[in-house]
This record gives sequence, structure tokens and C-alpha cells, in this order.
Amino acid sequence: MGILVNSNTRIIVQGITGREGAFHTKLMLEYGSKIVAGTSPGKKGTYVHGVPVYNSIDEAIREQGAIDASIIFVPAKFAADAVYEAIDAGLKLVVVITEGIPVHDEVKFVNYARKKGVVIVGPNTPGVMTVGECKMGIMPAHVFKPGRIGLVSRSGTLTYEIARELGKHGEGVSTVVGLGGDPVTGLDFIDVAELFFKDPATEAMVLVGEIGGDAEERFAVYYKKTSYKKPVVAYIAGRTAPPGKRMGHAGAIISMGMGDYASKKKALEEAGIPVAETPSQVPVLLKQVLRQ
Amino acid sequence: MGILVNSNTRIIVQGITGREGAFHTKLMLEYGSKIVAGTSPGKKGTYVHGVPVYNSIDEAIREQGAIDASIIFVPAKFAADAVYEAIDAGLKLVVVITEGIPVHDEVKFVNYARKKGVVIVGPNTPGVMTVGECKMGIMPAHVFKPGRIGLVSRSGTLTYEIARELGKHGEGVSTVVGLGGDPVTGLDFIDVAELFFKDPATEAMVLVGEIGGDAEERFAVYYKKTSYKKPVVAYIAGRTAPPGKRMGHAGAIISMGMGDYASKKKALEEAGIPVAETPSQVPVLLKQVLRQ
Amino acid sequence: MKLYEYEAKEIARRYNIPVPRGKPVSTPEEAQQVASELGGQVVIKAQVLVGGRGLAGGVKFASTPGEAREVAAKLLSTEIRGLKVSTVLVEEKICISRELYLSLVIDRAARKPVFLISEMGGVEIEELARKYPDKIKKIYIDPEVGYSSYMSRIAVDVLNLPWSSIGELDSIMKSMYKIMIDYDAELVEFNPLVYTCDGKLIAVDAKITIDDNSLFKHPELQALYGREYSEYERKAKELGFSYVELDGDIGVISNGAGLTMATMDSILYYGGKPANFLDIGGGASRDRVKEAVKLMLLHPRPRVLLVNIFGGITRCDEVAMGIIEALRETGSTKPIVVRMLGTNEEEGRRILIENDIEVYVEMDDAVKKAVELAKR
Amino acid sequence: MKLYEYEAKEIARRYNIPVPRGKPVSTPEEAQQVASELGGQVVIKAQVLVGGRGLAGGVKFASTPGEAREVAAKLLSTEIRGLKVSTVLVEEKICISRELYLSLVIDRAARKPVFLISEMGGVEIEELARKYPDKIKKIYIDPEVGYSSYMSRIAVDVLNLPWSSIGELDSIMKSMYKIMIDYDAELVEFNPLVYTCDGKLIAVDAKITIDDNSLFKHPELQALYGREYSEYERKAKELGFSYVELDGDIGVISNGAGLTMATMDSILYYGGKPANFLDIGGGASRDRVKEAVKLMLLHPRPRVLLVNIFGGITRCDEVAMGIIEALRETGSTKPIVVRMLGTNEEEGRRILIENDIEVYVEMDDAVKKAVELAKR
Repeated sequence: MGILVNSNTRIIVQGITGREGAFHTKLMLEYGSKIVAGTSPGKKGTYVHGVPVYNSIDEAIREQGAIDASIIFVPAKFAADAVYEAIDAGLKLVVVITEGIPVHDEVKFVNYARKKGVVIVGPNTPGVMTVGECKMGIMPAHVFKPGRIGLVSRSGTLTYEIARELGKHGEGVSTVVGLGGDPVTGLDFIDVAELFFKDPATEAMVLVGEIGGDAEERFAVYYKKTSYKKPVVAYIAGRTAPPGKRMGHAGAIISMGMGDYASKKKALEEAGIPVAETPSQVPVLLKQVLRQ
Repeated sequence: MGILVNSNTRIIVQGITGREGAFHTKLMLEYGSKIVAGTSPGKKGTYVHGVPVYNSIDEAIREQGAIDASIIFVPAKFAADAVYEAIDAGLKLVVVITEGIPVHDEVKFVNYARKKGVVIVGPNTPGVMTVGECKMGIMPAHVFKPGRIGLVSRSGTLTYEIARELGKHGEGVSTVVGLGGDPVTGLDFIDVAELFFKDPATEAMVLVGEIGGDAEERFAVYYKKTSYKKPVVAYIAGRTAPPGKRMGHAGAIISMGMGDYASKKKALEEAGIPVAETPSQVPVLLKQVLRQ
Repeated sequence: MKLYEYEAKEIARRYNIPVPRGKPVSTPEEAQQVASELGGQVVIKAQVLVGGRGLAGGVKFASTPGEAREVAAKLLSTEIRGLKVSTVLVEEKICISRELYLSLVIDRAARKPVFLISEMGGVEIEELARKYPDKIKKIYIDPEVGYSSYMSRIAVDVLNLPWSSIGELDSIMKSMYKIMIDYDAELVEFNPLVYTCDGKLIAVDAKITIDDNSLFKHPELQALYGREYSEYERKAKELGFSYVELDGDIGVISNGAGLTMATMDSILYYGGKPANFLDIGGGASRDRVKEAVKLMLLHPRPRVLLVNIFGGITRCDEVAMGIIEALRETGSTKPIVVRMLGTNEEEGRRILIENDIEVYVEMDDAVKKAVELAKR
Repeated sequence: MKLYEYEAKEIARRYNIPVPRGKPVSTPEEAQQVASELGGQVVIKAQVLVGGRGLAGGVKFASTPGEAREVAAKLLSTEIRGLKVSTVLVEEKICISRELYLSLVIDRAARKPVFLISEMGGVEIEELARKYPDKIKKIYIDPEVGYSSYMSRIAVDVLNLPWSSIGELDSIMKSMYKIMIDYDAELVEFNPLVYTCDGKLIAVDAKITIDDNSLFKHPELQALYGREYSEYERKAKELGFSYVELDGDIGVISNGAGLTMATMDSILYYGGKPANFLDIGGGASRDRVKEAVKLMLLHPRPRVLLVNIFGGITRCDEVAMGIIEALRETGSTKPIVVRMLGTNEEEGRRILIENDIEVYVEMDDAVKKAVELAKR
């Protein structure tokens, strides 16, 4: 159970021979993810942790059969090409770990993917993991205990922090989805919430947002209106961030008069979603909403 | 009844003040089509046969309410812009009468439309008409009697010829769809057949093809395989055309070893579709398949 | 509109696609000069806008500048498939290891540009498609995305090239798409694209076809339009008509490509032979109809003229006036059979009848009459 | 990365967008010279990379070259919102009939570029959005299609311009999109775009912001990177870190923007004040960690350093080694509180403990400790 990926998901790793690609292929295999092939230009015929490497996804499919999803580790300069390769090869889920991709590349491939019904997780994401079944990402797996909480986040490490806090309080995660830290991403909170609200394994959702953009505000509007929903608790990073400054993530910039901490907190609370002050408060608030 | 357009379709005419645009607006209004607005850059505030003219569809919708479909008469140079305007304004059907549009413009806007779920009829089409209800096109209306035959064609005048032959034999038309004579069009025979096969008002379909491309061959393959279907009779123009020469329509060119008359006739007949030798034979064959 | 090989190669060169060194020339002397500049063996290729040139003897080799002169002289005095050779391309001879096929064309069904890729180059793609359809790999380009480098990584394996060729291949494929878009090309074809003895990729033959509808965007190409046509075809194109010559004796003027073809087909069905395809298009004015009719009245081949008009955007009265004026201006006595229906048909018929021209309502009747007149 | 107004206008000019005649200068003498070249009244505008310049007195008028010199001298010796003015732009004064707003920006929610268009120019868009949200028209651009002229036909009515402006407006909007794509811009803004007394459109102010991630595509822009930052910020950026200065006394080093912000927020929550935001990003090597720590050890403001690492792609052992080496190389005695978890955490913890550095498991504990140390 869980959303987006499961134990049947057949995965290809694009950029499998690079330092990060190879390292995380190993960790994903150890987790049990079904990695059936990898690509690395010119490295056809080699193996990475037992996974066969091809020059193209086209060839990998011809030799290994159908592939459902790809995880991309190639450098920013070549990431768009890799995304197009995955979409055009007919894959239905593409996890883009790469950070530093030019925003107009992202605008282009995210629009293309959405029009073609392909899910892009990221870019600049830790990935997606259905706990105990399939890890397509770079998150430290041991932090995530299996459980009933759907976790969706714009941040990487902060998500691990919160997953760990959940674990300390005996709560586990169904699926964790990193939306990605860039201003333009394939999925937003609403997309993921709709999946979680339909997932029988998920009883509540934790939303980890940050300043900048209006994704949290839009989620609040959606949550208020939608009838089929589950309890949600939020944490928003960036209370101390000065306006107009870019805070690491291209996403975390406040400008155009929207997206500051106060605006997000207010919108969420008005929609009936409690907002934690520190990561350690998340499980406490979660217990409250689940008890109601 | 019929497909694509009916008496409720709210229509805008793009390029309404031009010679052809104005002339056919009059004829369409006379037919009873619900033309609610027109556009013509800089002609805002004027009227054409009582239809208010705007600078943009955006404005027309603001003032006239929702619009479903557009018919485009603007010159080839500006046609793509008009198509994008219609699609971006949220219209769901766009009939492109204009001929001579560069093929790469067509490739671009047809792909865009299909990805966005917008139906493009044409380009280089006489249009679409649900007989007795709504005419969105330039076909001479009196030739088409109401009836049970769905008529789909790559040609213009040849379609009128065949509709007239049907009428002479007491058969009428439910909806007539001109796919358009260009190599790249929004709809193909399969798209339209799927609509006709579901339309309660249509009992049989007449397919008017021509040499060049492989749309007829692909339809034959589809027809053979599909289980829910209605009788079809075909006529293919271009038996006497020499290979490799462009015959008027950009569409009617034989090349790449496909698309000649013999290939199309064979494919259709193998799929159980009789092919008429002259337009006047079409109603004769139709009677036969309908009797079966 | 087809470009000559040397024009296509000039474009390819500008887009950094490797082509053999060489020059187009129109005299034997220039051929000798270019051959001596190139030093060593050369290839001399007749520049004509039809396929199958190789089989028709249009490609020759020469080992010395003197021989090049002789070969060029011979080619420049022959015809290839009915076309006079006025230019030959003199090029260095390439040491070929393997001949590959690579083209980019618009796929109507998919509504997208598609690369056609095959290891088996040097054969015409039509033949290849008939004989070895599974030896052709297709890679589609979505116009939203354009060319993406991964395509070359698929192609390099399909072409069975060493990985070291990837950079060259990527650059060639990228440039092909850029040429297609920049020039509104319907086809960009390198056949063969060769893998040379020293491991390089070179486009030894090149074809580019430009979309006629796009010419308004390309003023520099407009001047070239119509070169591939015969005299009458050129005249007709200049007047803006779609026109193709055939070898029968019944001249056909109709409106709409489909109806024009159907008219020709019906002539054949009733035992006659069409002399041409002439589509006056939609909404032709009286003047344009007049020009079309004049063209066929003055053309020596057709013995009878069959005008078949089903008026939609075209108005029958305009057509009738055009016919009358053409007859008046040429003074021709060639018999004309007219079939006319649709927009303003009563008025059109009235005009013709007033001028003693037979007008039919049924297409079959008009066709039969024309066939009968042609046999007299 | 923000461009200066004069740079943005230079780009606009190259794309045929009308801007006032003028030149950037850095001395009062040059200002006088330019003013006399322009003849007549001029505007002198301080070139700084912050908003609200007008209210802060950064825009002045002068009627004579002599006055221009005086005004420029004054501006060149002031600070605007904490930034020294080293350049002023001297421009002809435009006779303004109406001030309009026109910008092109990436809409995150729609994932598309969007034109923001308003009749009410001259006001900052943030203020406009707050006060009159329905006075802003949005027109989205699908990246598949790009700019299409119909957008200008919508805009011309929204801006309440006469139809005769359509050509100018179409050309300006088309160029804005072209600039956005060619320069990988996140924002192209003309505020105000003015409708002049003689009925022309001129961009009187111009802002362009370039996507930092795209700089590898734009070598000519790379040199400009980092100008808008303070000295320490620049150093951090050169090392490849995301870094922002704040006014507290607890230095923060963390990995991931979210966790770094959460660390800062927790410091505030527990009663402390963060001195900065420093995100070492994912997968930082020992050397890069060392540089980050050195930067903060040598920075005068922070009294305590809080390092909060949750290792995913980042490895704790590399971080630990980086910290130790930074301490060794600087010889600093600034207290460091480390919180460390995740990939290779045991090894990282071991290294720190061996070097007598306190390591925490819980973020709250580490934050509380840092706050406590800062208050000592």
C-alpha cells in the first residue's frame, strides 16, 4: 500500500555509474527496490551492484522488459534530456534527484510530463518511498518506520527530522514524498494529498512546507473545500527568514507580497490544519487530530 | 444528435470581418448555428450580420458568456496564433478553415490541442456540420439532407458531391466532418469513426479518402480489430495520380512507398469495407451494406 | 519544394554537418578546375530533382582532373529521367567503410517529426521500407520538446556505430532538427550517411524538401520555387494553381483536390484519359478561373476541356464568367464541357447557357460527354 | 541574480523595446557630460539592486547639465537602503501621459510564465497585488507554444490603450518572452511602462532577474554573479553555499534549506537569535564543510556555532572531519555545538567525541545548548 511506488514498481536508474547514482543504487537495492536496469552513456555492457547498464532506456526496455519508473541522478546540465528520455520511453513516474536545474528547463519538462500524464517527483527532491516496500530516493531509510502517516514535504533533511520525531512517538509513515525544493516541481501538496486521501494505508497527512510561493496557501483553500479528506498537521520552515532573500532552495524566497510564514500559518489554521512550532511538536499535534 | 456540434454549440468566428469570414457567418446564421461573437483585431465594437465583434476571445467570453467552439477564417500567416488563442481561452472545438498553413505550425498546434483535449477540425477543411442543427463550415448546406449516414472526408468539394449522390438515393447525413486536406490534421478517420459508432443518430459511415499518407490503411486496421462498429463504405480519390507528385492538397502526395490507391483499396476491402469506383456508386454500395 | 543536392549540402555545411569537400559547376572546364583543387579522385554527380539518379547513370568517378572534365562534359549533355542536367557537383571521393541511412521526416499519423534510422544505407528508403521494414528504427520528436540528445544514444546503437561516434552523431541529429525547423523542411535525408575508413561520419548524399506553404517565411527560397516543374506546370504554379501533367487528352479543371482527382478517376472509369490535374482551389475569382481555362485552351495536348465545379467557397457565377472570358480572349474553339453545382449555381448556369456552353448537373453525365467528345 | 536597471535597459534596447535615451555614469563629471548630450531635462537614477528606490530618494531630476552634475554628486555619495551608490543612470526626461505595469514572471502554481498586466503602473506590484488584486490581469504562456500575438490583443484592452498601440505592444511583449528565454530570466518587469504624451510606449524602468541555476549557460553573466551580496555572503557564494546574513549571535550551519530554516526557527523559539543561514547543501565533502565552518569561525558576529546535520546524501563522517580540520586550521576557540544523525552517523560521532566536541542526537537539545552558550 501507500502511494506512487510499491514493491512491484520496476525501476531504472538514470546516471547509475556516477558517484551518487551508484551509491544510492546500492542503498535502494538493499531496501528491496526493484531496480532492473540503469543507464549511463557509453557504459553499455557494464554492471553496477549487479544492475545491467545501457546506453539508453529504449535498449534497457528491449532487453529487460517493461519499466515503470525512473530515478535520475545525472548532472543539472543533462537532467532535462534524461527526463525527456524517460517520458518518451513511456515511463509513468520520474523521480528527479538532481538539483540546480535551470528553472526554464523545469517549466518545460514539467508541463510536458503533466500533459502526457506522467508524474514527476522533484526536481531537487529526496525522492519518494513507500516504507517497507520501495525506496526511490536518497532518504536515510532507517529513519522512516512503517505506519499510517502520509508525509509530504518541500524539503529534504527537514523531512527526515520530522519522520524521526514521528518514530520517537510511535508513529510511522505510509509513503513519504519529497516535492522538491525548486520553484517549479512536478507535484504540489494538492496532487499528493489527493493520493493520500484515497490510500487505505494512510490515516493522516503531515505537510512540511516552507516560505516562498503559495503552495501551502493553495493547499489550505483546497482542503477547506474538499469533502473527502483526512486529518492534516503542518510544519512551515522559514519563520526567521528575511523577505526577498533566497534561502538555499530556489523555492524558499519570499516575494511578490505572498508566501511569508504568517500568511501560510494563517491560511492553514483557517482551514483547520494545526501548524507546529518546532519539528518535535508535529507528533504531538498529530496525536491530537487523530484523537478527534 | 450527431457528433461534435449540435444546436446548443455556442460559436465564435475568428476573422469574422474578412470576405470569407463575413460571407460564411451569414450562411451559418441562416442555417441556425449559434454564433455568439466574432473576433477581428481592431474591429471591437462593430457588428457583422448582427454578431458583435471583439479584439480577443478573452473579451468576447467576458461579455457574451461561455463559448464552446471557434471557426477560423484568418489568413495562413496568422492562423496558428488564432488556434492558440482559441485553445488558451478554453474552447473545446476549433474548426480551421484556413488553407496554406505551414506544416510545422500545424504539427505544433495539433499536438498542443490533442494534449489539452481540444478537438481541431482541419486545417484546410470545409468544416463540420450536424445536419439540421449546426453548421460550422463553408459547405453548401442544401446538398446535405438530414439522415442516418455519418460522412467523414479528407476532401471538400468531393464530399459535397457524395452527399448529393446520397440525397439522390434518399439517404441523408447525420454529421459531416471534413478532416482537412493537409498532411497533418487534428482528427483522423479513426477519431471520427469512434464518435460515429457511438452516435445513436448514425447507422452507417461513408469514408471519403484520397491517395497519400496512410490514414485509410490505419483505419482499415482499426476497423478490422474493433468490435463495436457500424457498416462503412469508402471512396478513394486519386487512382489516376502519378506517384511522387503533389495533387493539390498537401495531403495528396504518394511517397515513401505507401499511400497509393491500390494499397488503400486492398486494405479497406480486406477489412470488409466496400470501395466505390465513382462517387455515384457510393449510395449503391451503402444500400448493400445496410441491407446486410 | 525540393532542393538540389548541392544546395542541401551547403545548408548542411552551415549547420556543421560534415559533407565531402566539393563544388557545383556548370561547365566541363570548371569541373576540371575543381577536381584539380580537390586533388586526387573525385565523384561527379548530376544535379537533378528526381530520385534514382545513381541507377540512371547520374553518378560517375574520375581519377584525374582531365578525366573529370570528360565525365562532366558527358553528364552535362545528357538527360536524367527526362530532366536536362545543367549542373554537376564535383566532390572528393570518400573512403567508405559502411553506408547508413538517416532522415528526419514528418509522420502524418503520429503528427510529429520522426527520425528514420537504418544500418542499411545507400538503398532508397521506399525499397528499404518494403523489403526490410524492421531494419528501420523510428524515433519521434515531440514538437513541444524538440530534439533531445538521448535520441542519438538510441541511434548510435541502432546504427551499430562505436561509442566514440556519439558526439558526431548527436551533433548531426541536432542539426537536422534545427534545419527542419529553421527551413520549414518536410524532409532532411542523408542517404547514405557514411562511416568512413578512418572512422568519421560524413553525409555523402543530402536531400532537403521545403514545405511550399511556408515559403512566405523564407523570402530567400521563394525564388527557387517551381524549378522542378515543366513549363506548363510552372505557368500554372505561378498563377497559384495546383497542376500536374498527365498523358491523356481530356483537360480537367475542377475545384478541390479530391474532386479534381475524382473527376480524373471517373474519366478513366468511363474509358477516357485525363490530360492533367488542375485544381483552382477554393474561392477562385473570375480572373483566376479565366487564367486556368486559358492555360488549358492554349495547351496543345487536351482535345476537350472538362470543367467540374461544386461550389462551396467557390461561386459558380464567377467560374462561368471566367470561362466565357477565357474563350473570348483566346478565340479557342476547343470543346468545353461544364458541370456546375453549388453556390450561385443558377446564375452560373444562366451565364453559360446564354453563351451556348453545355452545362451538366450530374458529374457522370459530364464525364461521359467529355470522353465521347475526346474520341471523336 | 538581479541586473541593474541600466543593464536591463541595455538588453531591452537590444530587443527593440523602447527605453529612454541615456547612459550609466560613475562620476558627477560624466553625468554632466551625458546630460548636456541629452539636451534638456534629465532624470538621474541611483543604480542599486534593491526595491523602493524612489521612496528612498534615489531618483532625482535636473534641468541643466550643471544641476545634473550636482544631483549626481549627491547621489553618488549616499547610500540607498544600506547599499553604496557607485553608478547613476542619466536619462532624458519622458513626458508621461499614463503609467502602466507590465511584467513577465514564472508562476509557480501554474508552472508557466505569466504576464502580469495592469493599468496602474508606477506602484510596486506587491502593493498593487495587496490593494487591487483585480486590477492585475494574468495571461499565461504555455512553454510548448511560447508567446503568441493574441496576448497583446488582450493586453491592449486591459491597459486601455488605443488600438494604434497594438504593434508596439505586441513587439514589446514578444521581446519580453524572448528575453526571458534567451537569458533564462525569472522576471522581466517594466514598471512603469509609460504611454507618453505623444502616444508612444516606453519602458521607463526595467528589472530583469536571472535564474542562478542557469548561469552555466551564460558565461557572459557569470562574472556579474554575487554583486548583490555583502562581503561574507559573496565569500559563501563563491564556495557554493547558500548563505544569508541575519543580526543574531548564533551561527547556523546545516544541510538542506528546510532544515537550516527550521534550525533558525527553533533558535528563535528557544529564545536565541540566529546570526545567519548557511546551507551546505546535499553531499558536501569534508573540504566544503571545512570551508563553511571556517567562514563562521572567522566571522565576527556569531558567538556560538550550531552545526545541525541530518545525513542523507551528506555523510556525517565527512562533516565531522571538516569541523575538526576547520578548528585546527583556524585555531578558533569559538564554542561549537553539533547535532548529527543519518548516513554514517556512528563514525561521525566517534570522530567528534575523540576531538572533545559535544554531539547531540536531538535537535531541540542542541538548539537549547547553543542558545544557552550564546547567553553566557
